[in-house]
Amino acid sequence: MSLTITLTALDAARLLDATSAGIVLVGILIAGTRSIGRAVWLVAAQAILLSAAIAGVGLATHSSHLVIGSLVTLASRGIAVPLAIRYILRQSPVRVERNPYLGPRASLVAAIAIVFVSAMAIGNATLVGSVEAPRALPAAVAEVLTGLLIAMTRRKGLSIVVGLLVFENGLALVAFSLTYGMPFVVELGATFDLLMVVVVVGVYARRMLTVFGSLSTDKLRNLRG
Amino acid sequence: MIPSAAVTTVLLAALQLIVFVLFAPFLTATIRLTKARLQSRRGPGLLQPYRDLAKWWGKLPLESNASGPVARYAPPVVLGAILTAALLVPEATSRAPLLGWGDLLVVVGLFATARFVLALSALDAGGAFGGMGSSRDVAISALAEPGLVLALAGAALAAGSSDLGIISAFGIKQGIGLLGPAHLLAAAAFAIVIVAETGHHPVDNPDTHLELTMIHEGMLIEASGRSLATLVFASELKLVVLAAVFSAAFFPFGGATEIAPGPIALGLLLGLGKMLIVGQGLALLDASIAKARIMTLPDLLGLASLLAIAGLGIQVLLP
Amino acid sequence: MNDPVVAILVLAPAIGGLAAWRMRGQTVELIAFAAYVAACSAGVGLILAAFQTGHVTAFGGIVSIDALGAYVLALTLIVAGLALWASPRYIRHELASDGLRPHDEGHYYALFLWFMATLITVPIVDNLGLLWVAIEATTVVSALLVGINRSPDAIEAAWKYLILGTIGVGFALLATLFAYASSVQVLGESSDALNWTRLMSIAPTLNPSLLRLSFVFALAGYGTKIGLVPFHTWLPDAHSQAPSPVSALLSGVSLVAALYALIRFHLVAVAGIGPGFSSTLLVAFGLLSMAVALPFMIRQEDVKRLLAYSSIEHMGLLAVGVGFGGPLALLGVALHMGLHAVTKATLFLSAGELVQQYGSRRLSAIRGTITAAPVAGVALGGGIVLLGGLPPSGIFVTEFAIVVGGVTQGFFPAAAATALLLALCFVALAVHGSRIVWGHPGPVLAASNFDIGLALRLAAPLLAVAVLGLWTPGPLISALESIKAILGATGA
Amino acid sequence: MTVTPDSGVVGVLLPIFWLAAVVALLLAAAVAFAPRLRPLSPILSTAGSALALALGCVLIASGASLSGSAFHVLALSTVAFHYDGLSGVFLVAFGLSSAAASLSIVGEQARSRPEEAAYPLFLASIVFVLGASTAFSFLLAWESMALLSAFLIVGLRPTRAVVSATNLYLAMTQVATAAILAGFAILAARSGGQLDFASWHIAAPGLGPISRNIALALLCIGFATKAGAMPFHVWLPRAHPVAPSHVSAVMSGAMIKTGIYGLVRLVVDVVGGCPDWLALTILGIGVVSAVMGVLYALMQHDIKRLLAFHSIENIGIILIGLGSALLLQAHGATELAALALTAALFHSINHAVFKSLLFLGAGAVVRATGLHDLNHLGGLGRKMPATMLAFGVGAAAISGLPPLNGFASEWLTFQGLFGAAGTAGIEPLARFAAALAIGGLALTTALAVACFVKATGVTFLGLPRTAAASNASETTRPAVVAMSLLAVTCLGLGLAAGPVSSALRAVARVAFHDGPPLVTVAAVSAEPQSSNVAIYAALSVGLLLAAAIGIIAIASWARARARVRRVDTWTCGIAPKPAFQYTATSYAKPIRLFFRRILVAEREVSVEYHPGTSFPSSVRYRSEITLLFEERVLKPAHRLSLRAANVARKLQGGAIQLYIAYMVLAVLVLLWWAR
Repeated sequence: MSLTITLTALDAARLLDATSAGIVLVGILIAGTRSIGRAVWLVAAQAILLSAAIAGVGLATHSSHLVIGSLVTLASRGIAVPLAIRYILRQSPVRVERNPYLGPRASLVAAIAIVFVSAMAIGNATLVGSVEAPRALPAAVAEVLTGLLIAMTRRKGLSIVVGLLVFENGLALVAFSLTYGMPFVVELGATFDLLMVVVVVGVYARRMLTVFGSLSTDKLRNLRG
Repeated sequence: MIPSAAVTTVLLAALQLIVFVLFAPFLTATIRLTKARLQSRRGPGLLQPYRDLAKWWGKLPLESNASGPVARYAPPVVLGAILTAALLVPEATSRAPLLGWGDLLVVVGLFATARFVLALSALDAGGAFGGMGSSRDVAISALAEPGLVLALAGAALAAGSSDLGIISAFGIKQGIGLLGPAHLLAAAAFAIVIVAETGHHPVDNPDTHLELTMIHEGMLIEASGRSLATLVFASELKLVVLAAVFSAAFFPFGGATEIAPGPIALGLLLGLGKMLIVGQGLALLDASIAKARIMTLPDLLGLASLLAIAGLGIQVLLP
Repeated sequence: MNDPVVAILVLAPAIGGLAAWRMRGQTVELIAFAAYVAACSAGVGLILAAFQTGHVTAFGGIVSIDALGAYVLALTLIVAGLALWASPRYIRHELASDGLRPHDEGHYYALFLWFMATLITVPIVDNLGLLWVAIEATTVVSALLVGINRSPDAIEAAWKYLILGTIGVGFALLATLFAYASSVQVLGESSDALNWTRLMSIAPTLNPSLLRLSFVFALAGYGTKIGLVPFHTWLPDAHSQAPSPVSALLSGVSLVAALYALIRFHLVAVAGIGPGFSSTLLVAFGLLSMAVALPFMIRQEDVKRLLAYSSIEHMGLLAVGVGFGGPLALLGVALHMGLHAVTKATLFLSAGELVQQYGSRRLSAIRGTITAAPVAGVALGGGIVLLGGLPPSGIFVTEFAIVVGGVTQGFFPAAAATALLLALCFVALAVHGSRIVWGHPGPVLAASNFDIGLALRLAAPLLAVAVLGLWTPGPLISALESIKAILGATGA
Repeated sequence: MTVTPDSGVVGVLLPIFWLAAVVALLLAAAVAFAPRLRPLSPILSTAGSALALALGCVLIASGASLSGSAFHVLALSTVAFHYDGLSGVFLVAFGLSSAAASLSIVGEQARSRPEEAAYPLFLASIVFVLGASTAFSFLLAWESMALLSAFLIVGLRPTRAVVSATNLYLAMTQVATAAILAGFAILAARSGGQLDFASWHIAAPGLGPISRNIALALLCIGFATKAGAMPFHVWLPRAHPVAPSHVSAVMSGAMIKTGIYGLVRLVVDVVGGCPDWLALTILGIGVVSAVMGVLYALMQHDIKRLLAFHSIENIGIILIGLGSALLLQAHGATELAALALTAALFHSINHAVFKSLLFLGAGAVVRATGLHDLNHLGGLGRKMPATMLAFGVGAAAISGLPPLNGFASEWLTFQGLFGAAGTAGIEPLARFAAALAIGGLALTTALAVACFVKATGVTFLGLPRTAAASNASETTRPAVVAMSLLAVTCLGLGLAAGPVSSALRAVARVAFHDGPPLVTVAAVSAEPQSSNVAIYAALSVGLLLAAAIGIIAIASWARARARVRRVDTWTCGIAPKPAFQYTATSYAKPIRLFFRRILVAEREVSVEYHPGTSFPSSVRYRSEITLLFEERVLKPAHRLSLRAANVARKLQGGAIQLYIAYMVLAVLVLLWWAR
């Protein structure tokens, strides 16, 4: 091939650190936005950053399955999933998170707080990973928590899905920052599952629209006790 | 020569049977007489109860249309039970005539049998007064029973046996030292119980014939002829037996400890004397205080139980 | 070589599902049964082999079936069989009463078969990662089944199931990651670093803090699928809204499958850092689950929710039993898994029957079944009695074993609490049961036409449970013994 | 099966009796479903019960024991049994009551085939309970017994009241079983995981005080509930009246005794005694159950409910005996302890006899009139003389009147209390408590007399109060035979009190592990203190009493019979009406007033007048007493728990965000815990 990039493992680690920082930043922005559409694009951005990091490390360590993995991530998390969500979103009358349990500013603050907390918590935890990327794991945990925060505090079904996706990105980052990812089969399976989840979300989103006329979870309070 | 155990038993039993049977109406007579005198009446002669019994025994029996075999055969059972009890109580001697046949609980049990059958028979005729008397009688004896047993239990625990013979022998052996506070409390409790069990003031009026006030008499209201005689005699005998139990358990002094004519005669006289005293006490009560409302009886009879419990407490907790 | 057999086992239902998607009526039922029979025959072979040789492997170690796996596989096949047998009657009724739309029939059987395929995959894979994938797959497929009739409640239940299930299984992924990380430290980047057998072999050398994290997340993640409080919130919704045969499969098998996964992590944890940590957590969460299920069972208006909460209770009991450890309790756990699966499946099937006949789920409506719907009604009553562990029920034996075993392991307060909670939960269930059976019958929608098939598939499992309470056949004993050996491999 | 000591004929008899009994009962269950053989079922049940009775007698008389095991489930043996003298005692109680009960339904059909089949199985389950030798087999039989009895109560087509009664029964028995299970678990754990009573007994001395106390307390709660002792009695007066009479007879006569059996087996035999506090607690429970039981019984006018409360009373009496026995044994007074235990065992048998008799009598009355309410009965004696006679004997026996059996065992109970109050070794306060118990027992017997005069008199004597009562007719012949047999047994056990109690005493000594039994004297006799003796020569007293009664009866009626004149009952000159009679309610009124502090009674009197006049046309009087424990403790607790459940259900609020929050919170807590 014509173009040859040479990266040392250390550079890869730095790259990972950098990207994970970026991912955290995007996560905070997601927490802070009202518009679901923008949130979806930001999620896509996270995925792209992630895949970039994976690709970098893959090139650095000359492990082909990481490179392929990054492509898979890009295709699935970066492109397919956001497009699917957009598609669903376009059918829903309301595309803005009107009155969440936790307002945008508040959740912005909360997300930042989460980052600091997890940084402090993981920073001094004795978690001996095989990767020398000190910022990656805290960032990943922060993402996981941010995702959950979003899922917890939004009313619109799709906002919750967005939270779910952030959560998933966080998980992927954890996987990557701990061990440079899982065995390839598992990665594939996981990605496949994620896609399936999104498909099913689509199915039910449509049914909710037909039955309830909206994607608001306020309608989904009937089953109690 | 020392007679064999069986012979002694038979002789003593026969003696006690005869004495009690003959003495029972007399005791009642003395009570009536004293009561009359205290109420400044002349009152009937001492033989009146005997005449009554003879008269009823000779009369033609009447039975209610409603009543059946229960009413007819209850009186023999009542009297039979009390007669049997009579032979289990020491009187002239420190031992009961029927040595080793039964203890104070058996005596109490036989009384219960008599009461059960009598109360049952009172319901047979289907009248209002029988039910009234029966209902009140069982209720009152239910209140009296704990006092009765607890009082005797005090004596029994002191003697270390519930056998009346052993109790009275123990008492005789103790002599005057027997009369400790616990003992006297128990005796007082028992005295109250006697009043209730034999139907004297303030619990019941033995001479009333006003239906609404009757308790014991109410149960007899449908009885006639020999049944009436039997039942009346049974109640007279019951008083004698209770008095005997009282003296045997609490004031056994003078009872003959060895089987010989002299001591037995003495013990017999003393025993009858004690009974007369008990009788006079009852007469005094009848004359001096009025019959209490039935609703106040729990206080009186509860008092009996409390006295007995206090006695037991002293006996067990501060020996 | 086992590979083709395993392939049939998994692929038969998968392909059958594809074939069934667009079919209807007799044909689809035929396809489904054919697929089931194929998978079943393959499965039986593997199960027997696994129990005889103790261990069956295929596809170069990716697939490895030990006694425990074989047992769960057997349960899956049995319960799936019952549910599939019950499906035609159920679906026809739904179609007749417009509960389902015509083309849903094919979708139902297809999804059913795929659900079955995923469930089958769970106990046979050795790689914890693939195990996770399989379990996530069960969530996705069954979520579609839960909402197959488009009623608002069904959609709500399915939505919650999907979201909560995904989050939970996400935690399970973290668990897998930490396990992987810990083993990578020892083995380096090797493909079998996530294989359970491998992990067990190197467990003592693994990093304890990573193992602790791993188990905690496994508890949270697979606990969600098991229905351990407080991760259980989706369960009563999904199990009550799903079509009854699916409810049977969910309550009977998928919970056990998740428990199976959790047990694998528990065993690794025990082997790595000793029994104290994970056992305590299991006992605590098990008790919590039983305690929280109780009030919901006392006051309940929905018959299927009632059964769902009783499933939570029994999963709690199983967790407690696993936590106790020790020969007696583990033997009890092993048997209880199966008995609960069968009994609860039967209960859901009979409940579904009643729901269809009364046209309502409300306990206040389903009354006097002994006159109105004798077969299903009596089955429900009998099932409740058996589930409550009254003789002659095998569950009596297992509960006895778990409680006594627990005390002998030194868990007296926990075991006493378990006994009390079991009694109370049974009382709650029995009170509802007595009203169902003897209450004053309300309006009945469809008169119960006596169906011999129905009677058979409701009576046979209960009969089996009853027989197992008095006598255990030798082969089963040996099977349970080997399972106990695995469960107690490194336990107390 | 093995018999130890395998002594010739006994070694042959025991297994044969056992097998025959079990087979007969199982057959009885089977034939219930056979179309033509169905009538055989009660007969087979009778035979099985009789065989169990025989087995029990042989076990007591020979002192041998029969043990064996079969059917394993997991590692646990389903049927593992060891019948010894103690089992024998309760087998006798069971056999007497169930044989009579089964006999009484010969020629009748149960409400349905399943119930017909469940009845013999229920009997069999009791037989298994009484012999079970391992925790598992015991609980298996125990639970089967609970389930089958519940089914027999509820039947196939119950009313709402019956269902709720059954639910209450099931609920209490399940919780009780949980307690027993926990207690067993402790004993098993402390004996290295062994599950059989024998090894528990061996390990018992090693029990630490804490685990010993906890285990004993749990077991006592569990068994006391089954026995129906207060305050665990609530299920009993609801369940017994609604069951068919023959079932009530067995439940009251035999099933609740299994609770007593469990107490004796575990506390006395296996654990080998208990600390003072527990002995005194049992004594106290006994006194409370006895007194309150009979008081509540007095206030009832449903005949079967009345009898049910009397079961509580008699269980109380039995517990008094057991409690004093444990107290005495804890202080080394083994002779007296054995005596007190003898009292408990003897009374268990006696209660089985007369309570079954009374329930069968009540059943006959209900069958003849269709009425439960005493206030609607009356004058039945004329129509059903045999029933009246049998019922009367039973009533006299349960009231503890000599020379019948009830008196003998109560006499022994009294002796045990005297012993406990008089034994110097025991703490004064405990002795005082025993002394007080004497008063309680006396009160109980006196109240029992009142209650059964009421029950018998209002039912059988006087004038019939309703048409149904006046059209009654004598019950079926088998029932009459069964009741007469029981009545004879009452008298027989009463007169043979001496030998019987000696035999039971041997059993009691073995249960206490006191080595070889005493040489026994041919009279009920006790040694309140070793030097002195109290004796009740039952036979002699009985004969003397009979003689006295006979003579007087002949004297007063031999020639008078012909000349009796019949007149109306005296009612102040008006023609007597049934309404003039005392009813059950009015009969018990004085006692209700005397004990008004305890029986918080509410009464309502409603008078209707002839229009425009002040002459009453009808007066109705209703009075209900308050069952304190039920009203003041149980119902509030129930309401509270329901309310609590409602609050708890808010957890499942429906909002998915809330659910996610639960998960996150839990995970964070877990992480914090795991770090």
